[in-house]
Formats: sequence, C-alpha cells, structure tokens
Amino acid sequence: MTTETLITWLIPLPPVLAFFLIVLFTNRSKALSHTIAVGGALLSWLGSMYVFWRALGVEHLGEHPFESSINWLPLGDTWLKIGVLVDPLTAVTLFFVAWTVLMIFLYSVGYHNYGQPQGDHDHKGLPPHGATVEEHGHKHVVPSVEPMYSRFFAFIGLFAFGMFVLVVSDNLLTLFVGWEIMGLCSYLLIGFWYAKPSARDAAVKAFMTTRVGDVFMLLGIAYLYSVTGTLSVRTIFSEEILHTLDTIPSGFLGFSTAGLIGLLLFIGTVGKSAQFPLHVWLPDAMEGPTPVSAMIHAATMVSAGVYAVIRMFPLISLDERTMTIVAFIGAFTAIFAATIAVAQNDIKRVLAYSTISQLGFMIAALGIGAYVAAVFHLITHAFFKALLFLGSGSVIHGMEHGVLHTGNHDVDPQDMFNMGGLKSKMPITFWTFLIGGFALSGFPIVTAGFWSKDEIFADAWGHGHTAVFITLAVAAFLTAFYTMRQITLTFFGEPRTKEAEHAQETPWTMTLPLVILAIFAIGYGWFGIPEHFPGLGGLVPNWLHEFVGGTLAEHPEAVVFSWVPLITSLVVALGGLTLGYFFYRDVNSPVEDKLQIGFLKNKYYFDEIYDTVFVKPAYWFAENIVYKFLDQGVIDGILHLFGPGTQGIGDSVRNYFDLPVINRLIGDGSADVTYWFGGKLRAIQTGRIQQYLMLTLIIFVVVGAALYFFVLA
Amino acid sequence: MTGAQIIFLVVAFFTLGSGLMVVTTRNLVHAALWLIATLFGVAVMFALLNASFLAVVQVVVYIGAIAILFIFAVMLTRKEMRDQGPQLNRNWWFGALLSVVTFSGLFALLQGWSGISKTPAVFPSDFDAVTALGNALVSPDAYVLPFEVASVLLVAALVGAVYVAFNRK
Amino acid sequence: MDFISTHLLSLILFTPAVAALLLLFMPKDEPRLYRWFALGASLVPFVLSLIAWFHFQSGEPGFQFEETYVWYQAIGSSLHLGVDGLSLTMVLLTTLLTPLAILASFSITEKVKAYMMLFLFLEMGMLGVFMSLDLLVFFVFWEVGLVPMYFLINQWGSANRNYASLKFLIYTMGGSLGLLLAIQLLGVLFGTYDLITLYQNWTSLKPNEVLLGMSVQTVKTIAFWAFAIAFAIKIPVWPFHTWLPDAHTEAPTAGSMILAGVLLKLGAYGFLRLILPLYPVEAKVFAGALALLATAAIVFGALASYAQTDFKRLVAYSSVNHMGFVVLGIAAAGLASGTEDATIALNGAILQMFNHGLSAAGMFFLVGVIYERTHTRNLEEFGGLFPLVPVYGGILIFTSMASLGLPGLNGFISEFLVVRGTWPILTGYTVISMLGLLFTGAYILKGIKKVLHGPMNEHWAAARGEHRLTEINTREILVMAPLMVLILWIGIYPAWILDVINKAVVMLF
Amino acid sequence: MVPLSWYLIFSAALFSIGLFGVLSRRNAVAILLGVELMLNSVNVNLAAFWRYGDVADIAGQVFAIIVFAVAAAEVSVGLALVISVYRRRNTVIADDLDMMKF
Repeated sequence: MTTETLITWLIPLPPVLAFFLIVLFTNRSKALSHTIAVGGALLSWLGSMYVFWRALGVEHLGEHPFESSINWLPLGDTWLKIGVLVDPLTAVTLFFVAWTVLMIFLYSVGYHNYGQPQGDHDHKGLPPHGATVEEHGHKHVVPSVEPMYSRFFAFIGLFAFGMFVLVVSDNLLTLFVGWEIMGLCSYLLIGFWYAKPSARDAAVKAFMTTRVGDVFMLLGIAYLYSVTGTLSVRTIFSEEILHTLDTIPSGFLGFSTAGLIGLLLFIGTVGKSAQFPLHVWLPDAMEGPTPVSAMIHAATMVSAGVYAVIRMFPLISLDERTMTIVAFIGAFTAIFAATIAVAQNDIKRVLAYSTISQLGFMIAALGIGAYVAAVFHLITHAFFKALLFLGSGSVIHGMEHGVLHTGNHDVDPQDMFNMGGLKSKMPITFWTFLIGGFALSGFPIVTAGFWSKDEIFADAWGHGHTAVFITLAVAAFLTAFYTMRQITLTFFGEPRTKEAEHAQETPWTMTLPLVILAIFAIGYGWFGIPEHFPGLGGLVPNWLHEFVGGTLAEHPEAVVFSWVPLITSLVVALGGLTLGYFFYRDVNSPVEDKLQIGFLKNKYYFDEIYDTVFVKPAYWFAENIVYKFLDQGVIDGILHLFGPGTQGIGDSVRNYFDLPVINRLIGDGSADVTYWFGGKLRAIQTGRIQQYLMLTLIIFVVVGAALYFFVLA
Repeated sequence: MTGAQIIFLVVAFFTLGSGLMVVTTRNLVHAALWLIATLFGVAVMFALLNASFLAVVQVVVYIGAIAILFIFAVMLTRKEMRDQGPQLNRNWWFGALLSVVTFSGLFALLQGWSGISKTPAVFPSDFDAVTALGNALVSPDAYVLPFEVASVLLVAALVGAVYVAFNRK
Repeated sequence: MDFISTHLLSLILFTPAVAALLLLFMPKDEPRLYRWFALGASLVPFVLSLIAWFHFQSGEPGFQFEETYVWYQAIGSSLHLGVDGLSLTMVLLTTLLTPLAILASFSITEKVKAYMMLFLFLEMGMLGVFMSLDLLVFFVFWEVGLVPMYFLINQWGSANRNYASLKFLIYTMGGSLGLLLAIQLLGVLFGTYDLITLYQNWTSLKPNEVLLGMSVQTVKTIAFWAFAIAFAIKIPVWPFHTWLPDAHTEAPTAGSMILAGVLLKLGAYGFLRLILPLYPVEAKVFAGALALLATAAIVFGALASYAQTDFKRLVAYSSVNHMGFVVLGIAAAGLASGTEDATIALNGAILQMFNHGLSAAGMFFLVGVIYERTHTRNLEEFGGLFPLVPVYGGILIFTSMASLGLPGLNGFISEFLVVRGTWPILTGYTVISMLGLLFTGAYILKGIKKVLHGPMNEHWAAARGEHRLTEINTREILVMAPLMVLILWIGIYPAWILDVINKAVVMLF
Repeated sequence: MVPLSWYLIFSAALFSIGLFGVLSRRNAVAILLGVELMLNSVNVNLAAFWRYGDVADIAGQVFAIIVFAVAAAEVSVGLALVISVYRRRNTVIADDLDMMKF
C-alpha cells in the first residue's frame, strides 16, 4: 500500500469520526462540535488535495491508477473485495467535493448563528426565532443560535463521509454504501427541522423517491455481480468482460446484458439526481437548512447520481438503446425543470429546479457520449451551484435579520417578491451571487459555466444529436432567463418591503466561502477551453480533456470546432439574461408577473398526480386489501373458522354421543342399575347377624351343591 | 358289637342329647350346665381316641374355665334371661332346616368317601403321644411358631376383653 | 477446564434450566435477587458460547463439540449434541439475546420469579433445537420452547393476550403435528433418529423402492410438506403469518424480543438443517412455490406493516417482511443447490437470520421502552417526541435504519447477498420482492415520522407522574448498546461472522 | 373297633346341633354356647383323623390344641362384648342389636 492509497483510505474517515465524537461525546458543546466537524472536513480536504496533487503528477493515470483493495465478504470460494481507486475521474471529483464540503462546513457555522444568544422561544426541531437582547438600555431582537447546532454538524459530517466513500470506492458496492448513507443523511437533514410537518413530509418524500431508484440500482448491482462475478470497476471494464456483457442478451425487451444493467443503474441515478420522473423530491428538499440544500444539490448527493453514471459510462455506453433513453431523460428533464423554474417565487426553489435542469444537461451529455463534457459540467456546476445556494442562504439570512428587526414574522424571507434592492445592503453576497448566476447562465468567456455548457453543445452538434442540441439550447435560454429574473427580483430595484430595507450583510464565515467558491466558478472553466476555440484556444492547454479523458480506455477524441454551437450558446445566454433583466426590472409583485401560470407554478401538478396515482392507492391497498382484507379477513377468517369448526365438532360429539351414549346410557345407566338393585337388596340388610349367617349358609349350600353336581360329578 | 363300640354309642347319645338340651333349654343356666355335660362327653370321646392329653385339656380348659365363664356371663346378664318371650327367634324353623340339611349333606359326603371304613392305626412300639405332642409344640422344626402365635392371640384376647368389658363409669 | 471443554454444549444447554430450578428454591418476595440471578445465569451460556465460538474450527467439515448420551435406547434416540457454523451462529444469537431480554425485563414487577424461570426454560428450549443432532430430541426441544412463551404472553402480555397466546400456541402446535409424524416416519424406517445417519440413509433411498405401501417419491413428498409447513408456520411464511402480529404485539417486551430474535429463526433453521439436506429433490421441485410464498411475505408483509397504526404491530409485520428474504434465499438454494449463486443466497439468508435477530429485538425493545412510559402504542397519539427523548430518538433512528437495510449497517449485507444470490436463479421473484424492499422504507419512515417527527404532541410534554415521558435510562441503553455495536460491526466488517457461515454453507450444501 | 365313620357322624351331628343353636337362639350368650358346640365337634374330628391316620404325625392334636386357644380367646372376647353391650343397651337379644344395617 503506497502513501497515496493509504491517504485515500483515510480521506472519508475524519468526517465520520467527527460524527461519532459529536453524537457520543461533545453534543453539549457547540464550539467543540463545530471545531471537530470543520476540523474533520479540513483533514479530508488536506487528504484530497494531497491525493489530487499526486495524481496530477502521474502519467497515464487512467492506466495506472492508485488502487488498493482488501477482502471483505467471503462468498463461496472467493472473496468480494472492496477498496479504493484514484483515477482521473476520482481525482477531479475529489477536488471539487473536498472544496465544496469544506466551504459548506465553514458556512454552516455562520448560518446557524454561532455566537448568538439562545432564542427566547426556540424549540428543538424548529428554525430559531430570534432572541431579545438588551443593549444600551433598549431591547432589540437579534438572530438566535440553532437549538440543535451540534446535531447539524454531526449530520453533515456523516454526509461528507458518504460522499467521500462514494468517490474513492473502486467498486459498486461501497459506492452504493456511500450512496445510501447520503440518502439517510439527506433524510435527516431535510427533516432537520422535524417539527415542521412540511419538513417532515419532505424528508420522507426524498427518502422514498430516491429509494425507488435505489432499489433498481441494487438489482443492477446484483445483476452485474452475478454475471461478472466482480464488482470492482476496473475489472468490469476489462475488455473481455465488457465484451461478454455486450454480447449476452438479457432476455428483456431485446436489451443486451450491459444495456439492462446500465438501465437499472441509471434508474438509481434518476432517483438520486432527481431526473424526470423521480424529480419531485428535490424542490421539497428545500425545507432543510440552506447549507443542506447546497450539500445535497451541489456538492454531493445529486452529483453522486451523475458521478455514478459517469463511472459506469463504459458499461452503459455499450447499448445504444440505453444511451438513447439516458439522453432522452436528460434532455427532457433539462427543459422540463427549466420551465417550472421560471414560475417559482421562492429563491431556493428556483435554484432547486435549475439544479434538476442542469443535471439533465449532464445526463443528456452522457447520453450522447460526451463523457468529458459531462464531467466538466459536473465540476463547474458543483462550484457555481454551491455558490448560488450558499448565496441564497446568505440572502435569506440577511432577510431574516430584517424580519427580526421589524418583528413581522408573516413576511416570508425566502419569497423573492419580498426582496429587492439588496445589492447595496449585501454587496459581497450580491457580487458572488451574480458570478454564480452568470456561470449558471453560461455568460460567455469569463464564467466556467460557459465553457462546460459550450462543450456539451459542441458535442451534441458535433455528433449529430440535433434533437438533443435544440432541446438543450432552449433549456439553456430558459436558464439564463430565470437566473436573471432571480437576480433582478432579489438585488436590483428598490426594497419592496421594510424587511428588505433592514437586511444586513452576513458574517465572514458565510461570505468567505462565497468568495472562494466564486473564484472557482470563474477560474475552473479555464482548464477546459477547447483547443480550437477561436482566439482563446491553446492559450491555456485543455488540461481537463486530456486528464479526464484518460480515465477511459479509448481516449475520447476532442470534437471538431464548429460555429453553430458557439453562436447558439452565446445567443441563448446573453439573450436570456437580457430578456430576464428587462422583463422583471419593473415587476414588483406576483400579480404583475406574466409567467405566474398555474400549470407551471404547480410543477405540472406532478406531486398531486403521484399522490393520487401512487401514494394514496398504495396506502389504500396496504391497509384495505393486504391488511384488512387478506390478513384480517381471509387468512384470519379461515383461522377463525377453525375455532367454531372444532367447537362444532366437539359440540356434536358431546351432544350426540358423549351425553346420550356415554353419560346417559353407560355412565348413568350403570349407576341406575346399581341403585335399583341396591334399593331392592337393602331389604336383606337387616343388621341381624343370624339372618346373615343363614344367608351365607344357604348360598354356601347352593353353591356347594351346584359345584358338586355340575363340576365334580 | 364290641365293648368299645357300646361305650362309644352310649357316650355319643349322651353327648348329643345334652348338646340338644344346650340349644333348646329355656333357662340359660341350665343350658350352661348341659354344655358342661356335653363337653364332658367330648372328653370321653378324646379318651376313646387315645388322645389322653386332649381329654385332660378338655376337662381342665373347657369345663374348668370356659364353661364357668359362661355361667358367670349368664349370671351377670340374667335379668333378661328370665322367661321373657321365646328363647328361639322367629326363623328357628329355618335354622333347624338348615341344620338338618347341613347334617344330611355331610352324611351324604361321608357316604361317598372311600376312607370312611378305615381302622385305627397301630401305635409304634416306643411311641408316646404326649411326648410327641410336647416335642412338636416346642420344636422349631414343627409347630413352635403357630403355638407362639396362639399365645399372642390369647394375650390379645385377654387385653381386648378387659378393655371391652371395662366399666368406664 | 477439561470438563468444560468436553461438555461445552451440554453446559450451555442446561445451565439455564438448572438456574431456573435453583430460582425455584429462592426465598419469597425478593424480585431484585431473582432478576440479578437470572441475568447472571443467562450470562454463563453466553460466555460459554463465546468460548465455543473462539474454539470453533470453521474450516473443519462435520459437527464439532459433539456429545452423545443415552436417552431412549429402545427406539434408537439419543441426546446427541453438536454444532457447525450454521447452528453455532444461532446459538450465539440466542445466548446473546437472552441476557439482554432478561435485562430488558427488569421492569417487570409481577410474579418475577415465575417470569425469570420461564425465560430460562425458554432459552434452554431454543438452544436445544439448535444443538440437537437427533430428530426426536430436536422435536422435544422444539415443543419445549412453546410452553414458556405461551405463558409469557398469557400472563404478562397486554390487553388481547388470551387470544394471541392461544393463537400462537395452537397454530404452532398444529404445525408440529405434521413434523412429529414425519419424524416418526423417518424413525420407523431407519430405526434411528440420529441426524447424521439419516442424512446418508434417507437421501440414498432409491426412488423405485416401496415404503409403507407407497412409492418412495410419495413418502418423501408427504414428509417434505409436513416438515415444510411446520417450519413455514414458525418463520412465518405468508400466508401462515397471522399469528405473528398478534403474538408479538401482545407479548411483553422481552418476549417479543425473543420471539422475533430467536423463535422465528427456529423455522428457518429447520429449513436449513433438515429440509435442504434431507429433501434436495423435493426442495428443488417445490422451490418455486416456496419462492412465491416468500415473495408474498416480503411484499405483503411490508404493505401490511405500512398500513398499521399500532407501533408494535408495525414492527411485528416487519418481521414477516424480513424473514421473507431468508425464505427467498432458501428457496433459491433449494432450486440451484451447489452453485455459487446458491451459496451466496444461503450466506445471505443465514446472515439475515442473525441480523434480523439483532435489529428486530432492538426494535421491539424500543417500542417497549416508549410503551412503558406512555402506555399506548398508537402511532397517532405520539408525534414530535424527539425533543423530549433525544437519546431514545437517536437510538430508534439507528435501529430503524438497520431494519430498513441501510448500507453500512448489518441488514444491508444480508439483503444484498440474498438478492445477489437469488437474482440469477429466481429473477422474477427477486424483482417483485424489490417492491417489498421499497415499502420497507415506507413503513420504517412512517414509524419514525409518527413517533419522533412532526409538531410535538403537547400531551406528553405536559404529562406528569406515571405517564411522564422520561428519557431512556441507563439500563435500557445497556440493553441496546451490544445490539447497536453488533449492528454496526457486522455492517462495516461482516467477514468475522460471514466467514464461519460461508464455510459451513460450502461444506453443507 | 369303632369305625371312623361313627366318629365323623357324631361330629357332624354335634356340629349341626351347634349350628342350630347359633342360628336360632335369641340370646347372645346362647349363641356363643352354640359356637362352643361347633368348635368341639371340630376337635373331635381332628382327633379322629389323627387316630385313624398316621399317628406319628401329631399335627391333628396340635391343631386341636390351637383350636382350644382360639376358643378360649373367642369366648373371653365374646362374653366381654356381651357384657359391654348389656351395660349400654340393657339387652342381650341378638335381634335387638340390629344397628348395623342400611
């Protein structure tokens, strides 16, 4: 085991140790808890950076990755091995995961109001409501610290552990372990304020919806394992195994084995990355505290879904039909979610739908075979989406400050129509948010989002996937449009409420992560500028393509430069932004917003449809058919027939045999006969001894005579 | 008819006659006295049978002890005895009939038995019946155990009689 | 030391019974003494079985620590004890859970002496089933386990205990009838009840021979079903499962722990020890039917659990769901015995037995903890209790997740192995059973949601006195701690136990 | 010599007479008298069989001795009972002592 692999093994451990330490020992001390958690994240970050740095120095890392494995499960004569693997894909993922995780940990300290007094009426399981402090003789309300502060850090520690496990695993099983641990943590974190019924339901919904996908994924893993006898990624991607998988038909709708396994695994991703039709949980997941949203949507869970597909790309790409499905789902989700995002007023929900939409971009990119583009977009998206979520959290935090100041708790600090003019109140937040938003929209040249998105367009165009290209272009236009709508409504113009007037910039623990992420949201794009890009191509080598492309056995060819996707990308980004600004510059209330269409606002009524079609019937079926009808009705009914049945048999035996025959005839009968004889014979019981003697003699004589004549004679 | 036979017949008829008187006499004292006569007759019978020891014991134990005991008992309960009502119960005729039947039955049985006409055995030369009897009664090889049991029985009877007849008032 | 090593199994087996008899002669009205004594007495077999575990040579074929005593010579039955990897795992589970259950029943205040005695006898019955290598002795212990359980439910249970205990007893007894007959059949045919001999003689019968006026085929089929139904009732396999929710719900907390933790395993153990080795042909023929029932148990068990409003009943139905995976694994192994897939499926099934023992016992105990305080099990009456009982809440979530099969905890390993093993053999059933896995999540989350999450039910916050909702106490945490440690340990590094199971499975089947 | 049959017939007659006494007399003492007659007849029988059988075997006489002992015991207890009953019930009539019935 080399130093690199040893450190890779150790990367996931600090956060989980932090989790156990906080849960078991330090949960009463807030300072100790967050120190341990942030310290854990920092250690993992250090480890990740070291491994990343070492990985950069290795030539042909794709062929000679850092790897190490141990025996884990004895099965028959063989062992199922688990281990770690650092190939280029892992390295770059580790890089962005470590950074975002660390930033989010740090940000959480400020977001949960560390250092503020305890709330007046704060209740565990509910967001803090603020505390009254007396200063200079007059009372005023300040934000209060989160009552379950330590618990939050424990949970995100576990979450980070899950993500690191997933990234460094060399096999699908531990990947799935990390995957599910994150599922649990997202459940716990979305339901962090569990006393809110909406948060509680959202948590269950998130867990259950993703579990639909997980169950299929588990099947896929089992299938893959039974066909290949291994779960180790590198072994599966060896040529002969891939060939076997490709040639054996699965017997299901004409898919090859590889196709069906790929499809099953992909369904897992659909759940985890909130792709259509399992996208419904993600917007509801906004019930969690904002850093959670950032964790889930940017750094970890949803990325994990895409990461899994990227990991399994060599397998999935074997079957054309699976690829088509993947591309279709991705592209459809991209545009579908974008249309919904246009009509949302909650600052976090807009971002949630934009996440779904961007994940759709990546999935679509994979579906058309644009491996590097998908990875590129995954990384840049992680940075700028984390930035946006943290930024929105900062905005909300500032708004809450205003709410506490005015004391009007009816004002929703997340509703964008309650904001406005925050540009001057919260300058750092504004600028970083602007960067994040532009990156999301694909603002040309300077932002990372532009380069990654452009590469997807180029690939789609270059490989002739016109339908996907057009769909994604429209989605990108909508993205730019709603992003600008969000920025305009939030930061520009005049404050629309008193609360917005009293909004305040947030503490350094929150703004520092924003700044750092903003740097990445711009700078990371420069590592992936296509070589043939006019003007800029070649200034900075296209390191990303070289490096990440090395993961695959067949190094993907860089797509030939074409003006069509570039111009499209420029037009949709700039057009969307401009339109968004002018459209919403003067809109001050939802009534004036022309796009508040019920159909969009209610997300195409998917929640309601699922509720009516799946959830309610399932419960009805479970309760009425399975439990009440089958178990209590039929089965117990049959069982209960045994009672009366045996009773009936017993009764008839008793009534028609025991009582009349045994009791009456034989039992009572013999007694009656004896009684009757006794009654008759008692007359000879005179008590007179001589009579007894006579009787004795008579009998003696009679018996004697009888014996004499009949026996002796 | 030999002399022994004549003696036997005389004694037999005397004995039976007095026996009949025992069971028929109204006066119980008389009955007890007739019993003595009967017992005496039986003693003679023993003598006739060369059972000299038995004859002596008959006289000593039966006549000397038992018969006297009867006379005492009769005296102690004599208030009842004197002429009150019949001395025989209502079923006396049936008792008589049974007695006759018993006698006839026994007679008939004896008639059919082959050893009925046996003659008395001849005594061995140096045989002394009394010595033999004495030896038999105390010899562990013979009858010492029944003999001892009989003695225990007598003691028990003695204690029992005292207990039963004791006047607790 | 020499005595201990040569009589290890009989010491493990009879220590509880001896302790129970000693308990009988203890002075009156000393509940503390009874409790501590029973706890101490149940720890002895645990320590001894740990010794057995560490001295066990997992690579050796056949049975180990064998002991034979004359028992009933006239009919060829003897007290033959022995363990292999399969039964040793179950023995360990039993001896581990019993002290915990006794510790959990320290809150019992009525008739403590009788309660503890019954518990110790119960332990002996269960251990006897796992250890005996003689069919008649096996049956005797099988029935011995029923009686204490009947009384535990009937005397210390909750409201509907009469119905539940009677249903439990009669149902299981009904199943045992066929078992007894089939055992008799084997005994009469071969003049011995010794399992090792029977393994050879019974399977080597030629199909065209005639036994008792019927063909061997018919006899074997009848005997197979007699065995299978008896064990299916015990596991329980759908549709023989309805005694379970009643019995589990009405039993006292520790009773439910043992019922779910060990008693259900007896049925599955019967399948593994008797049916698969004795009836390989029939198991193959009827594996489809068994798999169908197992799938029904998984899916319907999960759905029925989802429909419950009674917390304990919810957990009880989860047992049906989880044990379904055990049966599914067994069915797959029956269909394709000898293949690597079958080995994996059996590994999963046996590990699932152990794991379910841990998590179900924990779940029932946790339900008991909250029931003792609130005197209700109705999910609608709870709500938002997390702030009142944070430690309890944490433990409940942890144990629930183990039950749900969260990767990283023990349930996942076994479920994955079962799914992996059955997939190539019984693909269709595996796919359908995934529906059950999905609803496992639904009901577990429903339980957590209704108890811990949501707006706090102010009733409990304000309750005082007997109904006051207090935090889980040290004794109760002590009960949970070993379970939680094992759950996590197996989840992270299952090889220590799976290695023993795997070697046993490879040699047995 | 006297034939054995004579002794036996004598003994049978004496026995029957005693039996009549036992069956027919009302007085309890008289019944006991009858019993004595019967016992004596038996003794005669025993002695006769000894004399006419194997004289060396003394069993007949031994048996007679034991009968004596039994007779003595019987009489003593019997008369004691009669006296006891007489004290309590003031009667010795056997028919009046009929409490031992249903």
